[in-house]
Amino acid sequence: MKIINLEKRVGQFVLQIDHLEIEEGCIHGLIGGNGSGKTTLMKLIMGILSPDSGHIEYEGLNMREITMTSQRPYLLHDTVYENIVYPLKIRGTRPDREKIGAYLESCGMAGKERQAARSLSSGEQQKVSMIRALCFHPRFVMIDETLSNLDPDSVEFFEKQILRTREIEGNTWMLISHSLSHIARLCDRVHVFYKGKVVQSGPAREVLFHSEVPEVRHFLRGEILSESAFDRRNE
Amino acid sequence: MKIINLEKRVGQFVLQIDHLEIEEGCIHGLIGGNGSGKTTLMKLIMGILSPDSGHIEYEGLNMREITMTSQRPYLLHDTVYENIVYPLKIRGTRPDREKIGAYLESCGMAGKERQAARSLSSGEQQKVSMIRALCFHPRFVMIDETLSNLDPDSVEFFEKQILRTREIEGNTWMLISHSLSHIARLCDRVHVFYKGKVVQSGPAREVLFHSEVPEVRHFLRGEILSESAFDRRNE
Amino acid sequence: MLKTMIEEIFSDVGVYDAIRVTFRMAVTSTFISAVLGIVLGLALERFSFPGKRVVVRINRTLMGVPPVVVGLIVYMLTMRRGPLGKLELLFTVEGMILAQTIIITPIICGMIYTYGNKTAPAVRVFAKTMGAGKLQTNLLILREMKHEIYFAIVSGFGRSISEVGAVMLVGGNIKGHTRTMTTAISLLKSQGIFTEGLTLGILLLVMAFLLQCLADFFQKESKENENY
Amino acid sequence: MLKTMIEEIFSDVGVYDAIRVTFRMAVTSTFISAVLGIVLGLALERFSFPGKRVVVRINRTLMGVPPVVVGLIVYMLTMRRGPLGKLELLFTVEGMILAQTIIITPIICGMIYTYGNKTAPAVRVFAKTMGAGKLQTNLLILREMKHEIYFAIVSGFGRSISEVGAVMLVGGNIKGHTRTMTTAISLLKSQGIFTEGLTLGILLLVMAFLLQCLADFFQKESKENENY
Amino acid sequence: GCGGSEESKEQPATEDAAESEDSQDAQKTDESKEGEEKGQLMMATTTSTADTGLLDYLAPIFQEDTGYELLWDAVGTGEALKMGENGDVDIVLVHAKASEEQFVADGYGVERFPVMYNDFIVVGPTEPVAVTQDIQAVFNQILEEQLPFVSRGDDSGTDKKEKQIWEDLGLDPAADPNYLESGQGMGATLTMADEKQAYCLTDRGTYLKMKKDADVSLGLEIVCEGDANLLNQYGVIAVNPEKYPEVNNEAANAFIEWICSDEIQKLIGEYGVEEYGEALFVPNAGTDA
Ligand SMILES: Nc1ncnc2c1ncn2[C@@H]1O[C@H](COP(=O)(O)OP(=O)(O)OP(=O)(O)O)[C@@H](O)[C@H]1O
Ligand SMILES: Nc1ncnc2c1ncn2[C@@H]1O[C@H](COP(=O)(O)OP(=O)(O)OP(=O)(O)O)[C@@H](O)[C@H]1O
Ligand SMILES: [Mg+2]
Ligand SMILES: [Mg+2]
Repeated sequence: MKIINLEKRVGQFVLQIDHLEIEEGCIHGLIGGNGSGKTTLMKLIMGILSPDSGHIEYEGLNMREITMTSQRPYLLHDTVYENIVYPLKIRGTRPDREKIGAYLESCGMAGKERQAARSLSSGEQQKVSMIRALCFHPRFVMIDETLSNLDPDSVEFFEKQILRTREIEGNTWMLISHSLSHIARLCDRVHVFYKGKVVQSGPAREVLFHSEVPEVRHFLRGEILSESAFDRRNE
Repeated sequence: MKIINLEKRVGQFVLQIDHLEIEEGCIHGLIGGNGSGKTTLMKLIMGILSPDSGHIEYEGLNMREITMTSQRPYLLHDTVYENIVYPLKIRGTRPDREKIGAYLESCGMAGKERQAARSLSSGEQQKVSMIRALCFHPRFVMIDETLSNLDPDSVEFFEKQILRTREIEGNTWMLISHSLSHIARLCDRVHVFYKGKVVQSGPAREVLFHSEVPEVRHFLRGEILSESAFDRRNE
Repeated sequence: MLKTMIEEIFSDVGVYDAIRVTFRMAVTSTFISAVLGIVLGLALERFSFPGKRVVVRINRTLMGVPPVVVGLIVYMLTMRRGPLGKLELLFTVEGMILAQTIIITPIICGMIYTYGNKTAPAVRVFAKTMGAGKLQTNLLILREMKHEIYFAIVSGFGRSISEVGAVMLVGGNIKGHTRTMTTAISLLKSQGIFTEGLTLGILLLVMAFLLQCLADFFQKESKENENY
Repeated sequence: MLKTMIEEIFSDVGVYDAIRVTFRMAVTSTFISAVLGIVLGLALERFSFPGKRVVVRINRTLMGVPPVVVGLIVYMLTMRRGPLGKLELLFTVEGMILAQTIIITPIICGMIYTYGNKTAPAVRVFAKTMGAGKLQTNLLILREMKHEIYFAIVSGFGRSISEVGAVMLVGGNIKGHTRTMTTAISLLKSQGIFTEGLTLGILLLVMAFLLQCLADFFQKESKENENY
Repeated sequence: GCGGSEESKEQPATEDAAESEDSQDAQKTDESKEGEEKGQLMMATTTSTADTGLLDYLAPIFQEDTGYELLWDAVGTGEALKMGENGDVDIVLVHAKASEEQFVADGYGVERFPVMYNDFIVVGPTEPVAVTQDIQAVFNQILEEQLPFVSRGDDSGTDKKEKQIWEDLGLDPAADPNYLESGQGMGATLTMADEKQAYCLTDRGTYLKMKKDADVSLGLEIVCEGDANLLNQYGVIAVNPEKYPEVNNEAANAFIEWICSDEIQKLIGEYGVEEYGEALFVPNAGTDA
């Protein structure tokens, strides 16, 4: 996917991206300050917003194969199970009840299939939204902070799932997170946002550990990441 | 504040706390898996839920002096400024326009006073909700994950603010966070939740680094905290 | 049994027929208005266009259109010399349904628009992320607004069974044919037979209540327990 | 100028007085119903008690109470020999306002209850975290529901100006005193003066529209731009 | 009504042949079914004919006799004539002679036939107006003493009559501040007059019916009756088929012929005697009233 000369104004804010390449089959991390435009870019890709100028080249990707989980996931006024199977239902696919049960169990929500989704705790709601996105095998998945606020076991489970599906299906992932350790554990490429612009975009190692861009350096200073731990991650 | 024999059932879930002491003037951290009952406890303290049995001893604390920021903060259909001054207005206090401006600037939201609060990015919304809680000087503040999903600069700013007000006003704080580094940086005492029960409750160092409780050890295994960094925090 | 009892009490106004006509008219016109109102209301919420605010205001003004006026308009349309004269709708239940539909559609449309403003945008965004098509998106919006839609329909139905001005004019209050319970009440009233009119009114309300209990049974308005 | 023009067109039904009476009645009864309806609707939303579902259903049934029936009830209460006969409300605008209030209150109450179900619980939780008192909490709920409340009031007002059944019976359509625009239209209709009735109806709608434009001016229904 | 009567003879015959063994009851049902198939007669009439129950009483007899089903819309005289003018009804039965003649003159109606009359009376409290036959005395007193008076003010037959009387007497009712216009039908106007303890000009039929049937018994008494000025003539007019070919002219003619027949005229003269102690209408078909 290529983003070319994209410009979008919302209120006072302007998102402006001259050129951004989103390689297929990679896990991309978007980082940057609050209000720097990360979610706005995802919405543009998702077609929720339309750009003022410029365009996005989907390169054969069908809009139905793209999905996005939101920072505040929208849950249907229905049970957990109905929420998870919704994207399958509208595709006429038969849901695999057992697999969904297994997913729920793996992230500590065993037996909650029939609970009203909106009565779940907020972390549990995020998990439902993640499982919903995993179940229908989209080719391009955008995760907007849905992995934060989860307990460590669940984070581990979903990270494994993301890596596994990418392996098997070769699909593309795009994550927003303010936890740099998430980003460091998962991403192949990282794109750093600053006030509506992408100030750096490149391989994770380069951006996270060897950046020369002052905004990026300032942003990363908060959390001390260990490059040696990063090296070990693919073992 | 003391919590005595508290029991609350919501749906299938039961929160049961035999005895929990919340020392005044301390920063308390609540950690535990998703759906383990952290938010439910806060709601009980806030009086949003009422216990099925047992009670909470507020020890002279007026309900108007307690506040809580939510995981999904409720923002009025109004500007950022109106949102922040609401608790002041209902107390008949004159808001300090400059101070609010300074707060906003410190967390990267300079000049957004008049923007519609609900049009902010989700991180910015959390900041508004934090500033709103800081501005009216409550004696007991509960922060339910509102510090996650903020950029590093803002996290630093709010952490400093929390420590500073505690110093000056001697008020009590209670934080929920899934980021153990937050907890380690701020909290004096930590309470660990597991399936509706508090499995350990004690000084931060003891719980985070020397716990013997299997559930706590399992929970903490995900993130490797450095005790030496913890030692340095009060310097 | 009940039938004969009712007939005995209100023998001279043709009550049994009136009940039949009332519910036939109310159910049909509510159904048509619900379909039109929901489609128009959602479309109005969905699309932005110049003059939209004026359209919304006109919609809201039409919610208060006097039934007599609608009655007059429909009369003038459906009379033999009128443009729709060929359809022979005057003094028929179909004509009454037409008038009622004109009255109720703006009500349902206005309510759906107002509710939709709060609910639909988020659902639409969600549907997009799920890859739902246009039809599926709209079905999902209906599903997520089901309580509000049910309420709008109940309101429309209430308006429909209670109306008298338009129905009287277009239907003609013809005994056994176009007499409804409300026009029967009007007739009883004009004859000074107040208590019988009142009894008939209460009968109407009781039946509306029972119908609603029935509808509620399928609707299962479970108190949502959201975790804020 | 306009006044004399209008009077000339509709000289024989006393149009100018009818306009005055219509708006006096509609504004007053809508105001009273709004206050009652909002208080009752929010209270119904707030408190749980056994039989609440039935109360909600009764409320919804009463939204469809035929005006003629309300007219009959108020008539029988306020007539000379009725229990409220001493108040001399029959054939007065005050009596009409009473009848209208009975009709409109359930409508506003039902709408506020339905909207409130979606909005109020979250606001109430928030108000608690802010340390707001009971009154402040309720004011905040009103503020957060202002678009919906406005819509409910517009609906009630629309119902109020368009009503004819109850007003005719209780007010008596007395020229210059209790004749409203709708009862005047009815009268014109019964005289076979259809086009004039229609013109008066359109005049009524135009005035309702203008009134709404005025209200909208203060209401500033800015399209919320939420960031989902 | 030639075509119509041919049909009515033909069809029962076929039915009889097919189901000759049917009982008396069944035949009766069949016949009434026949009537429905034969067609409907749509009438616009005034509220008084409906409110007195006369049409409820006559309609089944009409159907039995001619096979047509009689449907009616009871509205104000003005509205009834308007419906005739628009060709939406087949026949009108009203009481406003001048308007009726105009209706015929304008070509909307074929011919006006007088059917029956009842009389107008003035009702009200017997204090201070004394019971009399002199309408002039009553109206004079009302105006002089500014007594409450409820007029229909709806341009109906009754209303026109009342206005006419005031005018004939050279009086202007507007001078009485207690003179009200109710803008409603006779029944509602009577109730209002009762409520307000006011005087009121009404037709006798509605008054008798209200006095007997209304829940709130009328406290109004007759204060003036029998003045030659107070006759209330009903006329029936078929809507002109030349103007509106769609109207059911056969049925209309059948109705006129039927209602003017001696037999039915007699029935009209008897209607109400049993219930109210006096007839509500006096038949006078064939006269030039
Ligand atoms: N109304 C309800 N009906 C049924 N179950 C409920 C309801 N409200 C809460 N629960 C359950 O109560 C449990 C505790 O919820 P709570 O919000 O306290 O969790 P939490 O510890 O704050 O979790 P998180 O870290 O995800 O925010 C959850 O399992 C949730 O599913
Ligand atoms: N409808 C709107 N009106 C005005 N400003 C808007 C609107 N929508 C978004 N914005 C602004 O656009 C900017 C970018 O928002 P966006 O949601 O993309 O941020 P983000 O990078 O996802 O931040 P976060 O980390 O807080 O989620 C924000 O400053 C926000 O205030
Ligand atoms: Mg975002
Ligand atoms: Mg929680």
